Amino acid sequence: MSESVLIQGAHLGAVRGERILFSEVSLSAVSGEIILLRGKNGSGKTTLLRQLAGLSEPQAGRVERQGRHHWVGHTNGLKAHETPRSHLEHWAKVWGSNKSIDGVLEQMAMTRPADVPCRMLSAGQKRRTALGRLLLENRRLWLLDEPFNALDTDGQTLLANLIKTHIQNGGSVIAALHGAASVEADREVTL
Amino acid sequence: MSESVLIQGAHLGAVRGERILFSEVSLSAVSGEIILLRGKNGSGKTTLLRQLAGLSEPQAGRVERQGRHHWVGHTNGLKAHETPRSHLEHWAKVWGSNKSIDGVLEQMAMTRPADVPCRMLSAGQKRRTALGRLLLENRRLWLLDEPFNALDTDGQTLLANLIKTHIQNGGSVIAALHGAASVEADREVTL
Amino acid sequence: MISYLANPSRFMGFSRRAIPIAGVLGILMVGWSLYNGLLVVPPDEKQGGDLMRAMFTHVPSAWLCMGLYAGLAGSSFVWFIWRHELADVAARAIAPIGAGYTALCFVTGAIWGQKGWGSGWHNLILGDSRLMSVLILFFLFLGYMALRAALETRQKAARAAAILAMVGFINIPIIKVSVDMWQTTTIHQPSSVLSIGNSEPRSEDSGMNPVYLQQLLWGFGGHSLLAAAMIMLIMRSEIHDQRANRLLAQKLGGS
Amino acid sequence: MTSSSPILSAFKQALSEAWAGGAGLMLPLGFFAGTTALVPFSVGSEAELLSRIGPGVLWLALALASFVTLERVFQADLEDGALDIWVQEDASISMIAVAKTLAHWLISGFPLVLLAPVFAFILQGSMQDLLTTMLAYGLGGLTFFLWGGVAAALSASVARAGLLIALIALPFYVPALIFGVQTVNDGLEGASFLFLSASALFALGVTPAAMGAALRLAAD
Amino acid sequence: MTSSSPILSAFKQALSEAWAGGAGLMLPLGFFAGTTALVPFSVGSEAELLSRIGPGVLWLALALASFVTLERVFQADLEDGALDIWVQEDASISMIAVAKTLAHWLISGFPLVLLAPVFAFILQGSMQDLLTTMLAYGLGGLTFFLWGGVAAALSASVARAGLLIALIALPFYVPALIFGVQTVNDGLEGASFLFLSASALFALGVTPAAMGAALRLAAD
Ligand code: HEM
Ligand SMILES: Nc1ncnc2c1ncn2[C@@H]1O[C@H](COP(=O)(O)OP(=O)(O)OP(=O)(O)O)[C@@H](O)[C@H]1O
Ligand SMILES: Nc1ncnc2c1ncn2[C@@H]1O[C@H](COP(=O)(O)OP(=O)(O)OP(=O)(O)O)[C@@H](O)[C@H]1O
Ligand SMILES: [Mg+2]
Ligand SMILES: [Mg+2]
Repeated sequence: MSESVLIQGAHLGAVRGERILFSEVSLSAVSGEIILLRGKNGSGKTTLLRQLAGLSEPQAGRVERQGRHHWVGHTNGLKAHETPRSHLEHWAKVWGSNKSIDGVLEQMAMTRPADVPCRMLSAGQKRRTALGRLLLENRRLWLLDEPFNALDTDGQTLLANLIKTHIQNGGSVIAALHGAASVEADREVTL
Repeated sequence: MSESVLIQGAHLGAVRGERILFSEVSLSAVSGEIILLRGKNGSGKTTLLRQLAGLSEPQAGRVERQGRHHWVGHTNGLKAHETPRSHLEHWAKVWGSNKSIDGVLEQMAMTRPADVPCRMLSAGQKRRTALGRLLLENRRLWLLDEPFNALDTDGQTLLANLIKTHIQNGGSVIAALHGAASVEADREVTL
Repeated sequence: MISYLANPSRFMGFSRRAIPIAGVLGILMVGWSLYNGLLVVPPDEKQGGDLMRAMFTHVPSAWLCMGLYAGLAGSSFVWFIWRHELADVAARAIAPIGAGYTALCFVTGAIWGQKGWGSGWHNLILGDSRLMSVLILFFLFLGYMALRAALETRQKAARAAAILAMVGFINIPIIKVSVDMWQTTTIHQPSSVLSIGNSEPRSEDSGMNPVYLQQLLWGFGGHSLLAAAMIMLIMRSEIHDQRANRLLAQKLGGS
Repeated sequence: MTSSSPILSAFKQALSEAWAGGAGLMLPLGFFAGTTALVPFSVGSEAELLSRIGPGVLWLALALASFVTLERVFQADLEDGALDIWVQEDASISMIAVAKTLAHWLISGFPLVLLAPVFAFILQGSMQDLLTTMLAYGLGGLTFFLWGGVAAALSASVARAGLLIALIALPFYVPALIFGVQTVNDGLEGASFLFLSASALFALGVTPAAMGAALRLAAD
Repeated sequence: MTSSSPILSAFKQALSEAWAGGAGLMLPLGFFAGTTALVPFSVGSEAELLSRIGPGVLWLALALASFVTLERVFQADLEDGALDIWVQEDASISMIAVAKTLAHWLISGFPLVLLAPVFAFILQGSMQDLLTTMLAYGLGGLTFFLWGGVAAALSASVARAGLLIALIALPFYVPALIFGVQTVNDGLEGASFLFLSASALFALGVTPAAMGAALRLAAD
């Protein structure tokens, strides 16, 4: 695995129930690359992404990762009692990051609801909070599952710009997406 | 309230925390109309929709409804142990509907995962199951909160067609949406 | 009077003057009954000697804690039906005071019953139905406050707590009956202390010393005024806190 | 639309939910057996002592089962959005809530009635009046679950409501507990059986409205 | 990156979660007081009987508190996706799980240690050896919560795990229960205190790996 290959999955396969979701899927991401996972509902994008992230053990094949990555899945990972601020502070502390939380909140346009408990937030505000985690620490690989869901048009532009900047800085993104993408893919993997 | 006015909200207002989300919002839907709620994340679309549905008590103003409506919110209303089939059968029985469940499953392209417990379904499959409820009983008013979320392109076309058919049959839809709409709105309410 | 005060600003005006009056008067009356009760009236050897002087706090607080629960349920009902904001503020203020008087009733009862301390004191609480009812009342207050604290949206907390208070009130007669039944069929009681707390001095017609009765009534009146003053005080600070919200709601044209 | 069919469906849905929740009847049976088995360890195993406290322990286990079972019932409905759909039904949400509560009682509380003979034997309770004991556990458990349902509905929107539900429900459990214990002692002829039945009926009368109101509130 | 800061943050997060659950310390205190108050109703109020079973009842209340508290801890993490993020951390998920469990013990189990003097008094326990009693409740509760945490992690992906957790955890509670009860009787000098400490240490040593493995499994 060369220096700039951030992740490499080889011959991956997944079985659910009595169904082979996918098999012999190989993909790798080098720095500066955007890879989009495409496919119908239930085709296995989430499953593949979780295998790549190390959340789920592949039924076949293997995954090698270089360094750490960020994960934003279908669920946001927010606790009901947390506020956006306390959520970001918490993970910043876990990751030993010293990014300014206020800065991140501002960047995600979450200054106003920064201190409202997450269970009261709107769907898009929850998503923005979760995406804010991406900015807490520099990690070259981002694994995102339908990240544009629930975002308003401003939010979608915002995220597209974040991704572009991340790529320019030598990062890489693997994302599952439906419909027209707001970001240009270097490669698409269809399941 | 004339015969064809299906729902009428007058002077609605909502306060959350110390913030006025919206006030003096009035809207009504007559049969054959599509009304889209627009606005940024956290602007109050969900809140307004819940007031219209009678789920949440308006802090100001009042809502009058004519007959019953269908509701599909941000959450799908599926129980973890249910399968798509048992979910639809359950609500068909509650509503005294005798629609063919197999027909509905087929229409939503959910025949294959029809007997998989909902907690194992993919995000889009869950959404499709929830949308399947719309077909169980003829109700003229549909209240939908970001119904296109998590659907693949086929699913989005499918839902757009369902909505069009519903409108042609004299129904009405009030939906919160972000981005370009796959359906043409008769009116947009921006919060 | 109640409906007159239902307007928050009128209440603020009224309470500003009423609190000092009720507070001072209450303290004076309580002080008077305590002075007489502790120092002047003769001790009743049959009822625990000097320990029975706790009675002048115990009995008023026993009466009050039950009255306060009724008040809690009543204002919850008013709020639930008519949505008078003030009624909710009142309910919220009554709860800690009610819990406090329930605790006071216990402590003073314990002091009174001290004679049996050590050997069977706990049995006084666990074995006596009246005390058990008070204990349950205490848990009702506690549950009410815990529920309010757990739901942080004010409107939600108010509605949930009101439901709990009303349901609790309906259930009180049943609790009462059950606890009474339970006591009568409990097999044996170490009798000496209980017979005092339980039967003999219970009512005036069984010959309560009029000297005692008079001080009891002073104490009861004084504690009632004091409780009212404390409740209004809490209500005032509550209303101050909510001023921002109320202004918002008024701007919306809502109630 | 008839009004009984939604309630029946809610009952069936809750029944299959409770059943799916874990291994069917084995779980509640194991639970009662397990908690009861802990008792000798904690208070010592003298036969005389056990026989005196035995029935009481079963009552506590029943109360415990009701808390543990009900904690999630309405909270899950709130989180997954099912409550939203129920609240908009014509059928009153009160009846739905009662149906759900009864279904959970049937799965998690009723097994104690079936186990009563076994436990009566193990815990040295008297075997004479089994019918009485079973009736008492049945009615008492029903009452527990109904009041527990009110507490659960009230705290549905509280993230982790376990202890809160227990604290709120406790005062309401007292009558059924007292009358239940006495019924086991006095038999069906005693007044306590009447009172036990009355308190079950009372709970059946009062709790639906309270649960309904609480659930509407939780959805808001 | 040091390895202690994630664990500390997890501990703090869980602490504020447990605290947010409702009303801070009032809740566990009320819970213990309430469950204890139910006892005389169910077994009768004779002084001699109560004093014999009193400490045992507190042990049961402690076990109950651990079930009720832990039921949702990991399940909620699984549902809201927080578990996914934790599992991918460098810091071992085992340590995180232990930190969370300890935080919940501190809020929901430790208050019994503080209340021990009061309860010992009301329930007629001996007042002589308070320190012993408090230590026993502390160590015993810790052990209960750790094993309860394993059960909770194992059943995290089961929809309604309440009874299941109880059933899984019960066998593991027995040693701590036995030694705890004996420690209260025998005092700190007795062998049982040693055994109690040993079983707490053993739990501390074994449960992290078990919780970690169970949680990885739940996330998969
Ligand atoms: C913690 C312990 C106690 C509690 C919770 C308690 C509770 C109560 C309550 C609720 C009442 C009002 C009953 C009514 O008006 O019908 C009351 C009244 C009274 N209690 Fe206690 N009590 C306690 C201990 C005692 C003891 C130890 C004594 C005496 C030795 C005692 C003597 C009385 C008397 C004389 C009354 C007034 C009865 C009357 O109103 O006619 N109490 N107590
Ligand atoms: N036990 C099971 N039996 C049968 N099928 C299963 C089982 N568990 C999961 N599945 C199927 O596995 C698939 C999981 O798909 P996954 O969530 O990865 O889809 P996805 O591509 O992310 O879809 P979406 O676009 O809807 O998010 C689904 O089709 C689901 O029905
Ligand atoms: N207690 C509170 N204090 C302050 N703000 C609150 C409180 N509760 C809710 N809010 C705010 O109320 C708003 C609710 O908005 P709502 O969910 O209706 O938005 P929405 O238009 O549906 O957004 P989205 O497009 O993201 O779904 C959010 O902005 C939220 O932050
Ligand atoms: Mg997916
Ligand atoms: Mg919304």
